[in-house]
Amino acid sequence: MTNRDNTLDWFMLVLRRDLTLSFRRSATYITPLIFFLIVVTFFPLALGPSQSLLGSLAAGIIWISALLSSLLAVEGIFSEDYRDGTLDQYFVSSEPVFILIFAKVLCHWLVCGAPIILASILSSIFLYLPSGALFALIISLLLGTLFMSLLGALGAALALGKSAILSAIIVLPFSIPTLLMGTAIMSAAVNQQDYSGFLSIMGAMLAVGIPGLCLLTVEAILLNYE
Amino acid sequence: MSRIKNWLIAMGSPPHFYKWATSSLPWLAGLAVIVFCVGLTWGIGFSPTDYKQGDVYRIIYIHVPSAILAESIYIFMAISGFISMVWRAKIAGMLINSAAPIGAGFTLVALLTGSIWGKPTWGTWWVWDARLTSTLILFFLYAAIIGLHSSIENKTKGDRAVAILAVLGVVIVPIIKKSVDWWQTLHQPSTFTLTSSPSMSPEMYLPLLVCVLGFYCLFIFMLTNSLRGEIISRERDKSWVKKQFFKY
Amino acid sequence: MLDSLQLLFIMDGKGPYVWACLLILIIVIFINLIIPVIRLKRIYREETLEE
Amino acid sequence: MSNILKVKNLNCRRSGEEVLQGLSFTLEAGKNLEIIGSNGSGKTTVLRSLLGFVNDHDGGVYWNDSEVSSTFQEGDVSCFYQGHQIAVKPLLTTYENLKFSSSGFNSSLEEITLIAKKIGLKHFLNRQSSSLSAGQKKRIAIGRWLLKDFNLYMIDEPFTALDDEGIELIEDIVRELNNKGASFLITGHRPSGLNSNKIYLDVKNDK
Repeated sequence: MTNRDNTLDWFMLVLRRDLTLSFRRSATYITPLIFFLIVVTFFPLALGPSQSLLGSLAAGIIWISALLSSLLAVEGIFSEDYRDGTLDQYFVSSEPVFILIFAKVLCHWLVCGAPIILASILSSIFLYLPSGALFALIISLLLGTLFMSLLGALGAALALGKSAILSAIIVLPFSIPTLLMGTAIMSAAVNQQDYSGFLSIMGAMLAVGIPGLCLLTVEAILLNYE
Repeated sequence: MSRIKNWLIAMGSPPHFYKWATSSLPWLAGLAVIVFCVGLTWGIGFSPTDYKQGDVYRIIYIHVPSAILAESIYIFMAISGFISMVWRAKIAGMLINSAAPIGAGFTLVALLTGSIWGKPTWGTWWVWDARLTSTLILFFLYAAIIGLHSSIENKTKGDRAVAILAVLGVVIVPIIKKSVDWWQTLHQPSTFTLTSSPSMSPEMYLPLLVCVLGFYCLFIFMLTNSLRGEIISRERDKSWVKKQFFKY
Repeated sequence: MLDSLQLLFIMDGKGPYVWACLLILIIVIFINLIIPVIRLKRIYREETLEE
Repeated sequence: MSNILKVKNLNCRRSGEEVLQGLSFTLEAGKNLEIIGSNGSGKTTVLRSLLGFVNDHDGGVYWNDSEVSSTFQEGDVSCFYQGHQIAVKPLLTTYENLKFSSSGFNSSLEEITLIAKKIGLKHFLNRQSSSLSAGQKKRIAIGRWLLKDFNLYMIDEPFTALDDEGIELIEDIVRELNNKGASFLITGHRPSGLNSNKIYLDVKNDK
């Protein structure tokens, strides 16, 4: 049953299904985006509009806002499918659960992480980020938000059927390494130093994280079925 | 007086409004296009050059009408929200839902054009100036309304939830504006504004007026167009839609 | 005539700013106008496909 | 005839409390079994215990004439499960609800159209399910049974929210699938008109 063609079909099916559902309900991709922009706006309101001050804080502000907003929609990755019986049916069918989880994480990242990256370009103008650091910002957020989606899925699986904020609290402590790496890349880029070392550490984290965290998420989901 | 009242009540019913909208859409479109084009051509092509900013000031003919519309559409939404809360008029609820994306669009135009105008004038794309900041917050309010409505599956319930938010917003918006002004003076006493000269010459002022008028006409056209779609998609199972729209 | 058009287009080097603004305006208006039309088309297609 | 499922002396608990004791039955290929009982008698718990969704039970569960007792595992039998929640998404169309289900991803448009015709939803194929009634949504769920050939269908209360026509539809489909050798394990409040063995459960009132 699980030859390679079928597995790919199965992956594409879940991905297409989740993307269709997300696009039908525009709140799923607008909410994290607007949340991100509002949080970014609050910093100048609180700290004052001074260009030099904001410019030096920009990278940190954007990174924190991106982390928080990518966790916003994380609860919905599994909760709806859990409540309406879709997960029951998927688990009884002999298709691999791992693929299901990975497709769902990827969908969350496409719907939630990718718009945030676009918005971060906009907010780098709002916050007077030195323009030389823009590329580093995009590439670090690209890796960082994907990692956050993986972590978020694990949190959502552990807190399945419980309060939405719980999954965020579970995940936030574990996101510290990502935050540190991201800001390290950014400060190196702002000071025009080489940041490829940090970048490869982040890539390595991701390379371990994709299979590792997905497997843990499978375990966590199946916990709800025992 | 009673004729106006009767007309308004009749317009409150979806089939009647749909009929009216279908027959008057071409007229509305024509009017909007004419006034809009006249205003913009006059403003961008024929009004005199500003002695301080040069030609770049011509963005005013796009920026100011958009900003005015951004705020008036919000007020309009709040009024229809109030109507839908008090009289439970179906159309009023749909009006908010149709006006929100248009308002958000004009707010976006106001923000982007303000930002583009800022680049040659201030030397930077974005300044946390009082007017830009409160427009940005207005944009977030629009986004909140659109997001709330799209996340509620029952559209009638969604209308009511959004009406509450719109009414709350119209109370909050002046407070936001005042507090942003206060925040601005707190941080930097000398503010610079885009509209440099306080007294504009009539050659510059008149096309601006026409532009504002044209934008309003355009809004009415866009609103009717979008409300028509909204009505059909909400009432697609009613018999009058089957007869008038699907023709069977 | 052509010269004056060119002058209008360039606007002392500030032309791109003005025309970019106009372009944004037109795009936003166009999107807002086309979405209801697409929606109606979709509904129409759905209903007539049901034969 | 081979046994698809044999259950010997099954005891199930729900949050630590025993809901039923000593359940035994055998289910042959192509035959049906109904578990009938009132609310709280443990019908759902039996199904979920057999599938391993709830692991608070003991007793013998033998799949496909196997000698070893185990809960449902991949590869034992091809099984379709439909719980109380029927997994029909309001934002997806009828077509998408069928296509994107666990059994439908290999089905073509023609096959799905044929199924939609069979369940009486052909006119709603491209319509989002939010505008369908509860009974029509249930019909979509029934349509999923036909997407792939399964050996065993475990259906929790298939007859609720259906009109007489819908009940007839289920009976027709069950008969058709029985002829192909598939078995049904069904729960319900009262016996249905299906040709099946029936087991009656009682609510335990030990208080």
